[in-house]
Amino acid sequence: MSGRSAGASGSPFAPHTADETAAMLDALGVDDEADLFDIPDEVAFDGAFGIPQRDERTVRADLRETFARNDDLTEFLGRGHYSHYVPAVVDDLSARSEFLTSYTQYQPEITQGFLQALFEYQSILVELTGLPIANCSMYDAATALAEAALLSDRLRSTSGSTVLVPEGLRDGKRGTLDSYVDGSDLTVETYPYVDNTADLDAIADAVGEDTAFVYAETPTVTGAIEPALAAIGDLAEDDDALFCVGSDPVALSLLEEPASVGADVVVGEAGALGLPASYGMGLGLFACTEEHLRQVPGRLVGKSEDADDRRAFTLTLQTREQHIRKERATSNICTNQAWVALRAAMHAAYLGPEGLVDLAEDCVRDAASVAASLDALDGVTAPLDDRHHFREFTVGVDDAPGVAEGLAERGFAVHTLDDETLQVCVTDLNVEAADDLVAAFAEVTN
Amino acid sequence: MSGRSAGASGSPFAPHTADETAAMLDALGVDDEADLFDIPDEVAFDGAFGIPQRDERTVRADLRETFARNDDLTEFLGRGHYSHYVPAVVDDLSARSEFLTSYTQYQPEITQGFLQALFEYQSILVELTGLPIANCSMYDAATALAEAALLSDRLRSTSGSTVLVPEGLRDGKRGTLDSYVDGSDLTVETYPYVDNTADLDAIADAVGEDTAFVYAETPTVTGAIEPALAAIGDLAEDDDALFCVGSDPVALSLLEEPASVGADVVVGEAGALGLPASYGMGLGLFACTEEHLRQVPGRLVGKSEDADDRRAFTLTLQTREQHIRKERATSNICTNQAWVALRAAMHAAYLGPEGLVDLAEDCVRDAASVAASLDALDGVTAPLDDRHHFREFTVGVDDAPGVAEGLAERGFAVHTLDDETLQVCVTDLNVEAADDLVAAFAEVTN
Amino acid sequence: RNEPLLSEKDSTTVDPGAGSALPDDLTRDSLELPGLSEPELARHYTRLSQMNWSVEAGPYPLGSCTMKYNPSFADAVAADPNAAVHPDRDPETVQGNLELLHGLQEYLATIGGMDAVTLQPPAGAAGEFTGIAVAKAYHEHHGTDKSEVIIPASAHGTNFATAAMAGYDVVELPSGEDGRVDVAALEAAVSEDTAALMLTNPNTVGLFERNITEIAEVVHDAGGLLYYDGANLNALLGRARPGDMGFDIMHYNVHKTFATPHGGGGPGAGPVGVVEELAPFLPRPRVREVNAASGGDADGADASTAADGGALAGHDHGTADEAGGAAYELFDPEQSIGKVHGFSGNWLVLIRAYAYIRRLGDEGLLDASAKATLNANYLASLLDLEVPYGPFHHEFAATAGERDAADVAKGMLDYGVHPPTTKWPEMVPEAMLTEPTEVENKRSLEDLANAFNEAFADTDEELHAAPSKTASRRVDQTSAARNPRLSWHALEAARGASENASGE
Amino acid sequence: RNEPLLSEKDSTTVDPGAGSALPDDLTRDSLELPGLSEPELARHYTRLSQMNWSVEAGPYPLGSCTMKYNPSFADAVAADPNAAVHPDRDPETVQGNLELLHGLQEYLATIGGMDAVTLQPPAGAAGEFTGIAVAKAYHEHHGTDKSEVIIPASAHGTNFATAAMAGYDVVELPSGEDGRVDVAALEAAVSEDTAALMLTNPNTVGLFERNITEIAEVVHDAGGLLYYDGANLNALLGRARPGDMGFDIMHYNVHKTFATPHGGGGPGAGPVGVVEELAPFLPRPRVREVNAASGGDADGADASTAADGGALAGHDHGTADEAGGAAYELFDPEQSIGKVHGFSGNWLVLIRAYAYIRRLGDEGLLDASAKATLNANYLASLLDLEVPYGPFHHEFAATAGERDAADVAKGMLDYGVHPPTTKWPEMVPEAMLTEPTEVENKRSLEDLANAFNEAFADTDEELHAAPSKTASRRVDQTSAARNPRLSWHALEAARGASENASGE
Repeated sequence: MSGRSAGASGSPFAPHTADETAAMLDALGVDDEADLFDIPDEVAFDGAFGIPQRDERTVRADLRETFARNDDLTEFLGRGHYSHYVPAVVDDLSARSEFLTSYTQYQPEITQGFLQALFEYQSILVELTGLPIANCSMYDAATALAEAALLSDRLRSTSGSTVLVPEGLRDGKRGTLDSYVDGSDLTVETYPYVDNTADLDAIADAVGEDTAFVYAETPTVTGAIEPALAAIGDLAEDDDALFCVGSDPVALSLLEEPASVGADVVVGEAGALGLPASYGMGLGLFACTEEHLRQVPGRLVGKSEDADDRRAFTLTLQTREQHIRKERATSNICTNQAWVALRAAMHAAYLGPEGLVDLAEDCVRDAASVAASLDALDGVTAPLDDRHHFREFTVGVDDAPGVAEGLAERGFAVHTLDDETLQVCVTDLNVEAADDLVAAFAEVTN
Repeated sequence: MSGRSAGASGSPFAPHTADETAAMLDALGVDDEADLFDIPDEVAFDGAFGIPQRDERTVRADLRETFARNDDLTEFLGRGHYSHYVPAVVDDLSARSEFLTSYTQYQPEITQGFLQALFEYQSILVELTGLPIANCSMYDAATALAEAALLSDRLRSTSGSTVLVPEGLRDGKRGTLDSYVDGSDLTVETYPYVDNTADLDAIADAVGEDTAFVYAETPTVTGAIEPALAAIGDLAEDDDALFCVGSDPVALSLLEEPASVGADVVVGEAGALGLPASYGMGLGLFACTEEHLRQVPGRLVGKSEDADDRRAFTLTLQTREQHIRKERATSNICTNQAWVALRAAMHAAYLGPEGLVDLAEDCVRDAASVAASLDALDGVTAPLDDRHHFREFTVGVDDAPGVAEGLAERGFAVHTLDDETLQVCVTDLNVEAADDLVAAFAEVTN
Repeated sequence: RNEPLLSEKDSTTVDPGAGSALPDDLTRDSLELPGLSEPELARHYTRLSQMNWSVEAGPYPLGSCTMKYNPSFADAVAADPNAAVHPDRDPETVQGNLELLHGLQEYLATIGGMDAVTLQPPAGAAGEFTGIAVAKAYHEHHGTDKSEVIIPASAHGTNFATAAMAGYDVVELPSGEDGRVDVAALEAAVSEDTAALMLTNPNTVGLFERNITEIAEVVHDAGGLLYYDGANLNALLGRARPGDMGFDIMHYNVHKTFATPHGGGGPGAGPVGVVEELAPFLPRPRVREVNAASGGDADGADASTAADGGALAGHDHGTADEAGGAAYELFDPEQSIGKVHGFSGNWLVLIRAYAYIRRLGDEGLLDASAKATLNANYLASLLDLEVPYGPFHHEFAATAGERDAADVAKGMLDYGVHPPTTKWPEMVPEAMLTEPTEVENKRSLEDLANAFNEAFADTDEELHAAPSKTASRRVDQTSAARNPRLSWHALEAARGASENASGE
Repeated sequence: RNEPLLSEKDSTTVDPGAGSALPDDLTRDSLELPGLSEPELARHYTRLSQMNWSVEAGPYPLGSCTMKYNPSFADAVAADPNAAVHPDRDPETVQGNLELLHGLQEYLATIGGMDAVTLQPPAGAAGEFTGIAVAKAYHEHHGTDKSEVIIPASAHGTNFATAAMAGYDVVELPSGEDGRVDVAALEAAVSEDTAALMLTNPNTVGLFERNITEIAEVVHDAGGLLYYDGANLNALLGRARPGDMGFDIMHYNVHKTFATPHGGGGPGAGPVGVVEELAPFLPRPRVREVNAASGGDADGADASTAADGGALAGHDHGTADEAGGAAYELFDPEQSIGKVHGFSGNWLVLIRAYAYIRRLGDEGLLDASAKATLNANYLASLLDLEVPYGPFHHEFAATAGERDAADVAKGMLDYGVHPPTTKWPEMVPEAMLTEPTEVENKRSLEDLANAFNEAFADTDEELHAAPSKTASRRVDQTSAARNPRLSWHALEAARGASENASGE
């Protein structure tokens, strides 16, 4: 089959007819497009990558086959990548080409729609975090945390250079943080957890004049709700360190807002709203106090007025950004996760505050209930701490890798933390299969 | 989970908050919506259908499970319902809510987009049929044929009352035709096929003064290309009968245009473009000569001008239609298949004339090639006639139901026509599996 | 700015016969059509879409058209590739499809209070035709010769056209003074020639026919059948069922009641429900459970089980499936009228209707009629236009009085809303038939009322000049009809002619 | 007309702690957010979308942003539910994902002439950061202390910001008179402190750095590495490869070169390719075939097979899969710099890039650069504006001369096109950096040229008043920055304050 897009030779997305191409070449006085290229012979390439052209149907069929090669497991996985059911209307609306195929809003007069959507996203995060400033997004929770640490390095108010983070921090976050601070004056140190949340005494010992940044998570990577945030915040404040809280918008719908426990910055994974499971793709939440406005990394949308004095939105405070400030920019970030932020805002507005709180409350109740069911099994302890949990919790068994393998054979994926510890994450997407999971645990641990 | 749409009690698509409802009831001076209903007790219903409310995720999951209950067979099926690969861009563009959730274009000033798209659809069919008038769609090929027959009943030029159709006409078409003519003065008679196309001598015998309408198909229901269309047209013309040709837009891209063989009306299944396999859902093609313009059933879009004398489109000649002419309308049709017509036009424009002709040519060559491969098998004859074929052809075997069952066990669906005849339809969507089909035939017939 | 036609963007002529495997006399010599690259195609249709109103653009209060919001999830369900099968598949291999069709038959039967349902009619008008054909077959089967169908003057045009298509004479029934059927007039109209009375209830001005039981008696006593036009069923969901009112036949408009998208004109679906004694006349085939086959009159049996309620909650899987056999099968009703569609109707639409009913359940269906009626009454209360009759259910016909209703509608366009149906029904002078449906909220109704009132207050001069803020300004209908130009070929020919004329 | 904010449509306050299973001290007291029904939500975002430009609306000739048409089929591929898995899945259970990632690593390696590729960086700037971090790790591993990165003045702002983030001092290299790198100036700038030269080629005014081999020699001789900014790779597809020019490190902007949608700002993906000796420093983990694990330096081996070409046509399935074992596995490069993203980057974007490359193949990739370059040159030839330098490849910087480039851009808005990038690069006064890409055709380029020329011919007064046909008229940037209002809370507070003020 041919047709202009379906089988024309060359790029199916270059709309030139042969006649048009000829007329254009003629107008330029050249015989061939190749004549327009000014590439010295010694670096010229012959175009032979060895990649065959395929029609779109073949590509789709091939990739369907490729993805079908993934095993079909019911996932009880979390540890930083969470997904909840995303209503179909979010897919439909966010797929509108006006959103999906638009660029950054450099011409606000014809991009008011996206600008307003991002302003609304910022506002939703302001409400959830309690902090007055939220940017348009970072890449993910890890890069948001790393940028928050770098922010502390830029502040005159913090004289220190130590970044204090939990020792159990997820590797992806810790690794990214390490990479980002490598070019700064900061060094990363850790504080221990007791009973799966922060060891307050240890933090008190660790925080000092040299501390620039203290980071605490709630829920933690194992799902424990951190009970001592305010105390950690006080410790940070005492030494003029920036206090940064990590969370996500679903948890923040129910939990104490970080501003009220003294957070200067909130980071986290906002893709818990709006994003389906996507192999780790995320949406970096970044919010902070007014004081640090001029040091915020990434884009900000502000309200303004147009020539008719009507409300209009625009990217603002761009002098912080790389395309203006170059090496003195607050970050090198340019492309961010705007479209994911759009989806998160849609999802939040669909749920509304009642829906968000209900969803969050289910994350508490379902985790507790599944943990209790597992704990009732011989040879299984859940949770392994005395905390309240959000979505997930740790599970003690004799042979964790063996149990995980047995569960996989029965169609379930869980985290294996060490030889005796598993982790299970319960959400609206898998809770119906929780009884089956418990039954599988019973079989495997018997 | 709740949220205004997700879990509000009542209709998830009624946006009223409790406060708003209360204020509205108050304004109307009633306590409850039930008070607004003026339904006598003796016919009142208590609302208990016994259908539980489900959240959207559950409905989607349930129906995914339901459809998964269909067996996964590679279909070599045609006989009036054809599908070709529909490019993804057609899905995306036709799913835009401005198209999908709009109504009939009763206010042309705010529906120019759909009107133009339908005007373009009409134009594409005008080119394909060679006839100057094409309507915005009928329901499907069967209802288009039936409406064409009724058209002949309304014409003063045709004095007869006999509708002449092939005896092998597909049951769905014949049955619909019978239903439609039941209220008219028409009676349906048939002419035989020889070698799977029209028996010209028999038509010559059958056509007479009493004939109002002669119908011929190309390709026929068994895929044979009718070689004698012009002769049939002449016979019809000799007795002032309306000559109607049945086809589809892919076939018409390659085959002689019906106008040139004397067709007064062309009907058929235009869903061969733009529609995926959809369990028989269709798009009725209806085109005719200028002479019958005022007798056309269904909607027509015409070009006009707006108050600024700019080009504008509008539904036109509505005095033919039921909402104006009531019992003297040319048909009772109101809702048609506009959105499917939109998709067909998109698909045609995507392919362009080269693409359409290539696709049509493949329908000829692939059918011939698969027939030849089957014919080479012992105990298999294909095709069972001496015609050229389009997409499909008949296959002779000893035990057709047994072979069909054997093929089904091997993952293939074909038509069983009688104890010794199968039918196989080859398109771009199954041609890659044709070798496997032939191999399965070889196994089953061995 | 206008969007160029496809043919103005590209026009390519090919010779299809050249190089074809077919002999020359079977192929055409020339094909001239536009061919666009994907980027061009995307821009063309995106631009066209931007010149089109939709439910997601704002209120669409077309009276009697019931334009409700079409939920996204139903589109997602209909796009399931496993549902995309050929209609000639062996029923044993498409049990999923049959399960859905069977479930929808049951849902519709219980919602309408009917005993048996066909899903084959591809639109409301096709449903009417099917229903009247069933009535006709029923009368013929019983050897009674009927020639007339009675239709109230305020009925939809399709009712009249349908009756005529089915070969009946139409007897038009004038409206009573209260806007309802005048029972005395009906008594005068019925006779042994009466095949059926076609009625919609609530009627076209939103009034419930309070005398429906009496009306049914009059028609039935004369040997006629009572046909329910489902156009206004949204107003009654869960509150009254046509079957309980004495109707023998009804059609359902799935886009009006079950929120399937109207697609700019279609596709729709017009399932037809009937009482038990008419079930044998329904189009072939229908779907039933395999174990129901042995039960004599399976149709009635199915549906009355359904009406019990209990079966509906759990009819997900046929029971025979466990053993690997088929749970559902197709069957031809004994005295079937035959076919009204080449296959099984508009499948992709039926899927959505089923999904919608499952989503809403009893609670949602009942609330839909509640809010549709609340909205209509609230909106009417806000209008400066006079609204005769009332109180209403789901819709009302305001009158533009001295003003031209169509002009007021054009004026409304400039206020960013879609106007109501105009100049119909004729019983209300300069009618503006308005149906907000349940999907508008208080604020949206107030905005809509404002558009009504502002346009109504405009001068005639202003209205004649309206609209001015739309993609096109007032479109000349007369020119379009007087000089029909129905394809780009016609535009080309007209251009050629005018060039020739000016050249001479 | 403005669309109200979500918060103006609804604002609901709840007490999350009430009834919670959590103790009071862990829960918040109040949450005030909008909650919209689905119909309201659909209308809100549909309306917002109507106020937004996109590639499907028309030309988007932002120089150096390369806004190409994003094919629909790639979106369909990315929506495959089987691809929607959690990143912590055992690699053996997500072989499909690994197969795609491995295939994309190979494609990108061969297209760039690189030996090894990481897909982890979630955007171009993140890719730059990754690449410079790799360079830094490489130098540190070899015990050489480097402190500077050299960047041409005309480079993207991200280059400067990236070098600074990585802890390097920036040495800015002024442009030569011919718009290219001045080799003498480069020679003066390099030293033993030079960690890398960051370069894009063709450069920001569309000129190929003809002396690239010499440039590479200068940098390499000083012990520095050559970094390729992939922003302009679309111009070179199939015609020249950064690896062959002497570059050691490069990033790919998948939305610029492989047509992934930009989503109004993101997500993107910024894969990084390196030559063999830098492969051990790439972020962890990467993907390799299982049987490649035993081959010592797997990275180099993978990529050089890929570069042979033959492997690319048939790398669909790993061979070990037949036996039921895993064909692909994750591995950590030996001297890995660590992580640059919490997981594996922007998966949904990577899928699309892979699908696009498979769709186009050699033929399509080569044609993309051909038509992108043809289009830029043709468009430039139609402009009344002066275009310094040239002939160009994929983009050019016209100068607005005496006019303000930003004003001319605003004027263009009224002609229904998106204007080019303005006032950058600084080497061209009042620059209008224009890149039509290959997706525009002759007519579209002529329309675009017309918009340029018409706006350029407008008076300053007219331009200052522009735009007037857009959703908003000229937006006041100064007001936005001087008085930042960054949430609806801020608007509310401002309203409260002004009410208080007027009340006093």
